[in-house]
Amino acid sequence: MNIQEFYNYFQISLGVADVVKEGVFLGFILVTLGGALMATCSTRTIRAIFGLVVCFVGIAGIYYFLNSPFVSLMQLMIYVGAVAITIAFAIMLAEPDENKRAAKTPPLAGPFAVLLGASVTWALAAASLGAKWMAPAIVVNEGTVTQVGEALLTKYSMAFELVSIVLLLAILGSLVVARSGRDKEC
Amino acid sequence: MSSQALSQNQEVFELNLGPQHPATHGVLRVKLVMDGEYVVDAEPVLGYIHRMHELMGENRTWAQYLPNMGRLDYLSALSYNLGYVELVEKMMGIEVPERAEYIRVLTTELNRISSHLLWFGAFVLDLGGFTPLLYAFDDREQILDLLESVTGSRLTYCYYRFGGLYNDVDDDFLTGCTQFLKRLRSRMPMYHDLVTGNVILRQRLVDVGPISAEMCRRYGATGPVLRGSGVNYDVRKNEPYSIYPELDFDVPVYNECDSMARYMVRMDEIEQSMRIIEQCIAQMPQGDIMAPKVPKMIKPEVGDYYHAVEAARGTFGIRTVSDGKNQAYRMKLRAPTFCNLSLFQEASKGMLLADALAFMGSLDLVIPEIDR
Amino acid sequence: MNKATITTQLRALAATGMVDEPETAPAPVVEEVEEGAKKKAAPPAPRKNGLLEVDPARKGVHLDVQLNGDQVVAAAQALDAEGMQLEAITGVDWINDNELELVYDYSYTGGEFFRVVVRARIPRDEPNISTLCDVFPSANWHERETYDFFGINFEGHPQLENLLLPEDSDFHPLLKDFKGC
Amino acid sequence: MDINLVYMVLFLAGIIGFAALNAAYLVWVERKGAARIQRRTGPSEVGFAGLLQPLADGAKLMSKQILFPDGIDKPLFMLAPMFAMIPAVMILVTIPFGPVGFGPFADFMLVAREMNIGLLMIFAFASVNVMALLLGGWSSKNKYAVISAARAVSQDIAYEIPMILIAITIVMTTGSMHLSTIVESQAGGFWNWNWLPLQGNLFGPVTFIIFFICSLAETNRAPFDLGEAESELIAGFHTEYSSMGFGLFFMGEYANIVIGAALTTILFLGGWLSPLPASIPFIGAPSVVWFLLKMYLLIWTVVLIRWTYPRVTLWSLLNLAWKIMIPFALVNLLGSAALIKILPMLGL
Amino acid sequence: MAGYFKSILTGTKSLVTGLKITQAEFFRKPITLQYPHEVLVMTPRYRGHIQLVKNPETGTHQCISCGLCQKGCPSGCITVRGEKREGVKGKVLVQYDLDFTTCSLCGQCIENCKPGAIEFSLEYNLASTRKEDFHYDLLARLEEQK
Amino acid sequence: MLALSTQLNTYLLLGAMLFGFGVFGLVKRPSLIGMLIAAELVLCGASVNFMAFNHFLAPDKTVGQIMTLFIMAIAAAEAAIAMSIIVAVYRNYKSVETQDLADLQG
Repeated sequence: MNIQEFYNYFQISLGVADVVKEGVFLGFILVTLGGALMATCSTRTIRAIFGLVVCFVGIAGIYYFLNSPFVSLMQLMIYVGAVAITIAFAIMLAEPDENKRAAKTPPLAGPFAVLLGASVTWALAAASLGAKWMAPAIVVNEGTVTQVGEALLTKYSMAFELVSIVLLLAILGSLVVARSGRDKEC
Repeated sequence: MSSQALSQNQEVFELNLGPQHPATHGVLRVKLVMDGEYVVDAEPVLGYIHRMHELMGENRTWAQYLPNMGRLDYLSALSYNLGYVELVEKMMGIEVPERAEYIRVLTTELNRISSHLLWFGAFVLDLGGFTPLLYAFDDREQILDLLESVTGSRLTYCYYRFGGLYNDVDDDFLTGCTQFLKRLRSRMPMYHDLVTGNVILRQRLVDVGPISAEMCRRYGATGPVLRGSGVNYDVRKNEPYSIYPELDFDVPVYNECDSMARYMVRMDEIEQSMRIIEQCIAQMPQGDIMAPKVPKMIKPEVGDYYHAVEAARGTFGIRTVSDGKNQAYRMKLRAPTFCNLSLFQEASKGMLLADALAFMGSLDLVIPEIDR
Repeated sequence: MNKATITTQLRALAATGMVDEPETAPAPVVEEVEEGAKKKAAPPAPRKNGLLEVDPARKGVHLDVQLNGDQVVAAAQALDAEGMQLEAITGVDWINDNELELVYDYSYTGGEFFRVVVRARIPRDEPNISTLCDVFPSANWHERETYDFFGINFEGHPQLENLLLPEDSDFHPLLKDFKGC
Repeated sequence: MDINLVYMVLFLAGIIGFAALNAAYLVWVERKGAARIQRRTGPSEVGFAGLLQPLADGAKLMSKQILFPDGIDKPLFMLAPMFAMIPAVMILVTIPFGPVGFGPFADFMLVAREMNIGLLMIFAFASVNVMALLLGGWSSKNKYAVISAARAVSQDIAYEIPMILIAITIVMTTGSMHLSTIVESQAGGFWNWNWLPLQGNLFGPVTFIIFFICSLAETNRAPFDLGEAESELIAGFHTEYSSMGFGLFFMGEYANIVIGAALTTILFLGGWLSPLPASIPFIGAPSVVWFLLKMYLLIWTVVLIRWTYPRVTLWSLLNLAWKIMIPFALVNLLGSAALIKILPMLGL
Repeated sequence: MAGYFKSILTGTKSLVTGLKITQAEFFRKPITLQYPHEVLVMTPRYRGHIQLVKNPETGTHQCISCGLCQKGCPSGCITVRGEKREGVKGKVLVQYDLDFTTCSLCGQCIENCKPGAIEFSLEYNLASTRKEDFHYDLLARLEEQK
Repeated sequence: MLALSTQLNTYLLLGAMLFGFGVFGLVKRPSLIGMLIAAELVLCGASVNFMAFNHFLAPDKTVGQIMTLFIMAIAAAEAAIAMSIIVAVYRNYKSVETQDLADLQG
């Protein structure tokens, strides 16, 4: 019995799979939004970071549903493994005690922020939902990992190189900025 | 500088290392002020197991005070026993038979080896290596078995008496010693291969925790700490007592002043102690083990006396003031690690936490002795 | 380290601080002891300032110097200049004379066997003496310990807190009138 | 996306069971092995040769009270151990353990759900694992835990770089991130495995050693256990954890060891392939037994290393990564890339 | 540059040496004693708590209740009480208590004892959760020995 | 049944909401770090939109993915630089609260 027979043996075509799939999708959306809410609204910075991580994980799931596991995994690796950790490090270095952080927010910032955020959301949603999107007439490729890789090295090689230069400069720049003013050389 | 003043200038936080901490080998507390991983200030806080041994010395007879000596530095108790009985013998003018002297030196050196072995294991444990500790314990157990067969106890020995010994050694013990030396000689290369040569260990010890000879002098550091700083000073050689002048041994001295030098001094001292023991076994005369005339009641002449011996951790000195009674008027115990630890605060400034702990391990602390 | 220099310096120091007539130096210490032994249990009378060269095989030290309380720093500086190290500081409570004695043990670790003990007596009612911390940093802990046990106040000490006893203890166990707690 | 539910669920259960069993019995192996290295007996009372000891320990651990110290961030404190365990399970899902190799199901691949970018998946989830240490250490409100978290994170980030660089070299020579393909490309006896420099991988054995050391560092194992350096930081990021919180961290650690060893096996030691040519009957057949054999051999090396060496300091650890491993990995990457171009030109 | 590679090589060599040693030790026999299953024989000089010596002829102790052991004890853990009885020369021992919790096993009592009435026992596996269990009535223990 | 995962609007709405959360956080957060976190959300919102269009509308399905990858790279660079600035600012002003940094506006 090879693996395909095994698959077929257990194949269930009752639509249960779809329900589960939708459930998982809904779960990812909730995780994303909940994480975003936590990232913006919690008073403790550590929780904000945690919310951000949760949000990133949710988005990674969403990408998976958008049929691009590669980007989904890159999302995990770069956002969770690098960006979130970097921010966490920034907090460790720059905010040793969180206790003193009280309601320093200016009094109008809260309502104003809610208003602004809501209106931006509404505008964007209205714009994108209201528009008539046309499905593509032809599909050139399916966007598999191989195709992405080929595109990166042919069509977008210039952008690719530029991004690598940007990253290099970012590393150098952050080194320079972070080291200046540190008296103890080590 | 107080920690408050510090924290205004620097990003610092306080960390309490101890009194219950795996690296302090006892109840020592170190108040650390840290800047990230760097130690800004490290203030040892003592006294968690202070037992006022000095006051006990003032309300016990000279003989009754003897067991206290095993409770100071429980790892090399016999050195302390030796220092105390020699002090009393000095005061009373008691001549000790030669056989007793040889046995005293033999057992003291055995005890020194066991102390250094335990230090070796515990030090490597401080650095994160667990296995050498148990290998060292294996060898140390042999010493403890040997000493137990003579003294009856395994750790807090009370074996020497004014004018001699509690009891004589037999041939079994001497052959046991010879066998043990043979065994340890075959084990030492293994220790050096496993630990001394290890590149990780060398990285952690070489150039870590430098103490200059001048710093040792200003802080009164003695023992392997001093000898690791290039000062050739050993009470056994420089202020000879007992039969050490008749024995041929070297004093290992290293000029690097770092933790590795202190490590090497102790490892070499094990070799030298083995040489001493061999000579003791070879030269041991027959005869009595107690001086013929030891006064029943010890009542030293009025005056004050000082005697120092080389314990495993440095110079152990006793200063006593006698008022002619059967109890001391004042008994001052000068503990070597007390002084050795006092330089920790200055020497550890600016070190990494891990290095500071390695450095602390290289000082070979025994807390009951510091707290007395 | 030069033994002769140390002896001369300390002798001069002891001589300048003398209030009474100088002790005939070198006073044979054995006599003093014998005298004390005759009286049996009576504690020895307070010594006068001066320098004694004693037998190290019997006493464990080479020089026994008694100074005034305000001269210990000068003595420490002289010994420091000669490369001696401070081994211990302790006190002795001479309650019958109503005095506290400070004992400073010095030794030489450079090779030769040489030990010096410096003593100073201070009144029991105002136990004040200046600190040696500026000369020998090792004095810091020794003085704190002596402060613990005897309540001697070391003037100028950077951190005169209890070292071995609990932080909140207000007793000094090695004073002879200490009755337990 | 055809999700075969039953298959998935069965295998997920299998993987979690495998992880838990491995964690439990690797503890036994570790304790027993350490004991024998140190001339002791080790666990011997519960069951034959102490074989039931892990179960007893687990039962004890579960019956313990969960302590929440004052001032902790409770939700994060509770979530952190799960963050340590979940990525490990997710990675195990994608690791192919090879065909059974014998019996009626000889060709049946033991893998839950292999992705064609499995290698990337492993690294992606491994980087999530770091968050667990960070959150656990930080939410504990314990200075030792915070120092430990900072150490563990900087260490993990530093060692991810050479690890990924070497993995990329392997991907380059193989031309795929599909783990099965990587294994199959090494077929034909042990001289074809990636740990020998016969396949365009410039410093074969060196990269193998570097990768292995990196996997040690990534899993916070001795001598790189700076995160829980017990003589400095007591227990590091899990100082404040008790009961199953601690248990999950513990299981996560051992699951990570399994993953590290499995990954090294796949990338360098030919996975489930026999070291002998497949033409030899029975022994030459690829089988999960070979995989487990290689994996546990590596795990034993990990255990042996832990009980042999002292711990490195943070600085020498980072120096090792930045001054030795990353240069080597980079040179290896460039050299291998050149080789891949040059070898076909020479007609090899 | 040569030093760089040399240090890497020597370092690796030292690490391999270490691994060889531990792996070799792994195959050797354990040296520990499985305590409750196997027990050690104590050396004759082992210092357990003190006990009264049984005179093989009379079957009783030899204590003359002089109290020298009590006086000599540094930690005052011995209580000896003897009383005058008619027809018996000297004092008769009626109580010999040892507070083992404070005993430091120094052996002063045994050295002070002129008739040699006390000795160290060889008992080492003493454990209890109660302090009172270590207040020994040595006379009663001597009875139990019979 | 309602198949959310196959409809473009779900993703667009999600992207818009993430963007909104980001803007909300940018205004509300009093500290630099909070603003950095919010900025990451804004970027994520944009990425989700790219990916959604890529999946549903693009003829060449690599474009959106590559765009998202570039956004990730930029986000990583941004985070690194922002972190170094935060550390530098903190070292000089002992605070990362935007209110305390008014003197930066010099």
